[in-house]
Amino acid sequence: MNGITNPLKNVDQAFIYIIGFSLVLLMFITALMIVFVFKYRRSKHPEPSDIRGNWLLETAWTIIPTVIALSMFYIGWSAYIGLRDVPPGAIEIDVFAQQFSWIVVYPNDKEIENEIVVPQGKPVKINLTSEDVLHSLFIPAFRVKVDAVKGLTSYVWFYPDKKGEYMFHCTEYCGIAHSEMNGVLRVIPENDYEQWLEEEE
Amino acid sequence: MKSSQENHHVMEYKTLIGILCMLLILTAITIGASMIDLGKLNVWIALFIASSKCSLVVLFFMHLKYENRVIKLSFVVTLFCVAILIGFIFWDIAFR
Amino acid sequence: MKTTHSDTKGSRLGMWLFLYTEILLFTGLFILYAAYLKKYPIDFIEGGKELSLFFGAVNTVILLISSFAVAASVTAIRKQSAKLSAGLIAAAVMIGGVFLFNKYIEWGQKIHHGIYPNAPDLVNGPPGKNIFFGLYYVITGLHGLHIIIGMILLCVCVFMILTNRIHEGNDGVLENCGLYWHLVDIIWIFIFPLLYLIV
Amino acid sequence: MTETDSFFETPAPAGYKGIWSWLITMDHKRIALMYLFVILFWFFGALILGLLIRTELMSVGKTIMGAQTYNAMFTLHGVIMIFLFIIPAIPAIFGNFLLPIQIGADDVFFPKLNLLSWYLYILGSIFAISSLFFGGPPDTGWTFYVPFSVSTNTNVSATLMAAFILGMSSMLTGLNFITTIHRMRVKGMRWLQIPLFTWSLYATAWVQLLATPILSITLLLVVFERMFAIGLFDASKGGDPLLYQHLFWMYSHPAVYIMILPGMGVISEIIPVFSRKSIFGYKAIVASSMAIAIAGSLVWAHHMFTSGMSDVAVFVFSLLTFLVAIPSAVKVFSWISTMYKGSIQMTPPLLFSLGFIYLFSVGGLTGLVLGAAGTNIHVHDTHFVVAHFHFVMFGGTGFAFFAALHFWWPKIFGRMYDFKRAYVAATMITIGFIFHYMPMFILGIMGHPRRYYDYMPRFETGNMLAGIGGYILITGIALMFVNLFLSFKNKRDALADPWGGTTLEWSVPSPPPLHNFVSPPEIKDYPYDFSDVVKKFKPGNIT
Repeated sequence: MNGITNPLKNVDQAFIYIIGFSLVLLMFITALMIVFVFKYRRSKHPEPSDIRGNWLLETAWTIIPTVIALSMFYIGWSAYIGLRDVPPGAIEIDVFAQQFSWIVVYPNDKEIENEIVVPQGKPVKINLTSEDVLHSLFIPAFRVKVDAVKGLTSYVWFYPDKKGEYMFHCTEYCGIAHSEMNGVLRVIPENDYEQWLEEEE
Repeated sequence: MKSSQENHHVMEYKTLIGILCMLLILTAITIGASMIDLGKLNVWIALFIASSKCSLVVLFFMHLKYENRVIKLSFVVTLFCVAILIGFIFWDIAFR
Repeated sequence: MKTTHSDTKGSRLGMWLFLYTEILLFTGLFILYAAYLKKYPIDFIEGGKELSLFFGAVNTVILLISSFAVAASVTAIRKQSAKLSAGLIAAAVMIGGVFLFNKYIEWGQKIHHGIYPNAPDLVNGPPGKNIFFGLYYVITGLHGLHIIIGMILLCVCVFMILTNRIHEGNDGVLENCGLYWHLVDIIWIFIFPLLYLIV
Repeated sequence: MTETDSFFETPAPAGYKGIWSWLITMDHKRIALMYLFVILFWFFGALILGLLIRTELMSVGKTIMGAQTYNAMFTLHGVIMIFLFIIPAIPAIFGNFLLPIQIGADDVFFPKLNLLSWYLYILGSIFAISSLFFGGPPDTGWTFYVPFSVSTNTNVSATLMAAFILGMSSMLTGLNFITTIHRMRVKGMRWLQIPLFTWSLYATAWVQLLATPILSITLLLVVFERMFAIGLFDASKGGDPLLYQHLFWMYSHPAVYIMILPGMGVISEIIPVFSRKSIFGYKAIVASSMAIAIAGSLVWAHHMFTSGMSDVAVFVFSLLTFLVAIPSAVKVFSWISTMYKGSIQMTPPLLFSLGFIYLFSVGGLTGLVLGAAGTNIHVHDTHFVVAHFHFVMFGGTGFAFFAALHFWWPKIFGRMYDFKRAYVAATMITIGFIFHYMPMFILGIMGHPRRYYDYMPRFETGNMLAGIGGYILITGIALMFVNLFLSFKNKRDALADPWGGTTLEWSVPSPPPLHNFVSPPEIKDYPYDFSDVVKKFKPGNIT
């Protein structure tokens, strides 16, 4: 499919990597804790040993987590790069956030509200800005999110490779109707898209 | 009551006047430097002179030079903290 | 009974710690200054030119002198000349008053020329200029507030010297108030070039 | 009246009776109890607010309140929990009470300042409540993000001033602690003989001192912005809203460590005592406290990965964030190793501590998901974040606070509580907690944004579960406090050293006398040397 890798795959892999490692570590810690509490309970083990530290062990458990943490950072960062590097030829759509709706403007000045329509199989870049307070555009299905700030244009890009309807939300608290500031992202076949783009409202 | 005689350093008037003169001279220099347009360098020169003046005040007027290690060290830590806060914000604004 | 400790080293440490918080307080403003200077270098230079170099320079000089006076008064009290010490502090307070008077005139002139927060000239003018004067008012205003607090502290010191509650051997209060006054001076040492001398 | 009479029986300052012997007292123990009293009041208030929020979310659409009320409630819940409960809880109550005793001093260095801090706390509280009655409670969220906090019509200024004043109170407490630790250690106590709880307070105090002023000035600027429309953060006047976020998190991220470090200190005291074994890696724990304090101040912008700041900043702050994880991990490993080959006695404080280790680990590990740039984007500002920081703040600091209450209750009040009820309460709290917050992780990954009054029907099951968990949690907390307060009725006097502790507070009577130490305390070479305790308590039994 025209050589574009969908960045969301890397994001999901990063999730699996980090959460997987964390679960293993958590189970290890919890198991040790429970075993110790039972094995060394006072009725069974009245004489404690006097161990005050172990240089080797302490060094090991400083260095190993550092390595793991850095690997997590690296995987997270490469997933992030994927979300930021817009492939050439992306469709650019301008979105203006305001209390409490999204105004979506297409290159041919077609304007719609609370709805983004994009063609299937083409990368899409959304340029986002705000008309008033902070907002944030969140499309869970594509793992993207960016704040809308007045006086600053930010962007997200995503690769809609499947047809369908996806929700998008405002995720930066913006006032009383913050939770109603949602919209629908429709991914439609490219031919339908061209036709739709030319339609008058 | 513990006595408070823990070796108070007494700055001589002469030293203080000397410091004041240096401060005034530095003030004159910084005003003079601002008359010459050196572009971005101006800000750095101004900051350098201000830091020198600040050091004089801190070291002599505020007796930091004669203070114990704790105060000296913590003052440096504070300056370091200030530098980090001002510096790190440029990770964002310089690359936006 | 609880021992009433007169550990001047300790109270001086406490004072220094307090001064650190003051330094960090102004750091917040200097961060904003740095960030906006980066964003609006031209407007900041324009703004700086509108400030009166005369008032800025005079205030710098007199604050330095007052700082000297306070430092000298600590020396005086340690050399057991309480009267001289009180006199020097009183002089520092008066200089503080002159500083505030200058500030008052300066602010007055600015406001008279239509430069004050949310003034139409500023709001409709270049954005950087509005920011510059916004910072100018906040920074100098907060600094002025510190001058007032410092003056009150120094007045207390004069009173305590004259009533012999500060004397040679018990000058912790004077020293700590002096530290505060020097800090206010230091902050001005940075404010002056950043606001008035920027080119 | 003798020297060994407890501080309850000895009015300070002498001659005053009743309420006045409290309100103008400069005794650190009395001030600690006054803090306990008001902090618990606020804790209960904010708990109820939290419960109401979750009740509202239990079903789709309006359940019990309107959107504006809901927004005000989560704001107040956040402000109260953070500024009035978590930040002062452990330092102001247990720090005030125990820090001087642990280092063998008779009070903090500036007793008057200590009292002033308490009054500032009260003044801050008054400001916080006043917004309820004048101009409507704030609806900005505890983060007060501009420009919304500037443009909203509710009384945000009062709350901002409250946070400003509370910041001063916390700053002065920190100042006091640092000076006390430097100047008032009993003769002969070297730095590496200071107990770990005091060490953690020392690290915390530096963060309080150096980070809080940044918040003060930031909040002040927002107040100015509201009053004079200066425009420093207003994009239409040239301001940059992102700078507010930078300044805000410069304090508020380090504040997370102000909240958690004392909690870690508490756990570092409790685990060795009930394992009857020296803490594993004393120096490493001290070093990690300081490392957390320093590194924690360098990572503030990881709250801003989606804010539109530069990618370079994302890189730097994400990298640094992962480095902060290391010292926390070191602590967890040290605590667990302390139990290895110990002689472990199960008690309520230990049970809470084990709960702390588990829940804090979950919180810390999910923090890695948030620290990694790629995954952060998806879960930022969703329920995932809500769950994460509640695991750290409530599962961490909250549990440490409960553990500290149970650990030092006999010391402070000289009364022992009932263990069985305490176990039941601790179990209920833990189970309720997990039920309450675990679903939120799932909801967050599914894409449920936070601060949402209403949501998609597919999120309903998770929210319902969370709500039920919340009720279990709060019942457990109620039971726990009832049990603690019942100890006053039981009249079971606690011994000076009911657990077999080694730090100095266990060498003074329970409750301690006014001047803490009747005779100068004896300093051990190593603060966690249990060899004497093992001999003394053979066979171990608790009164």
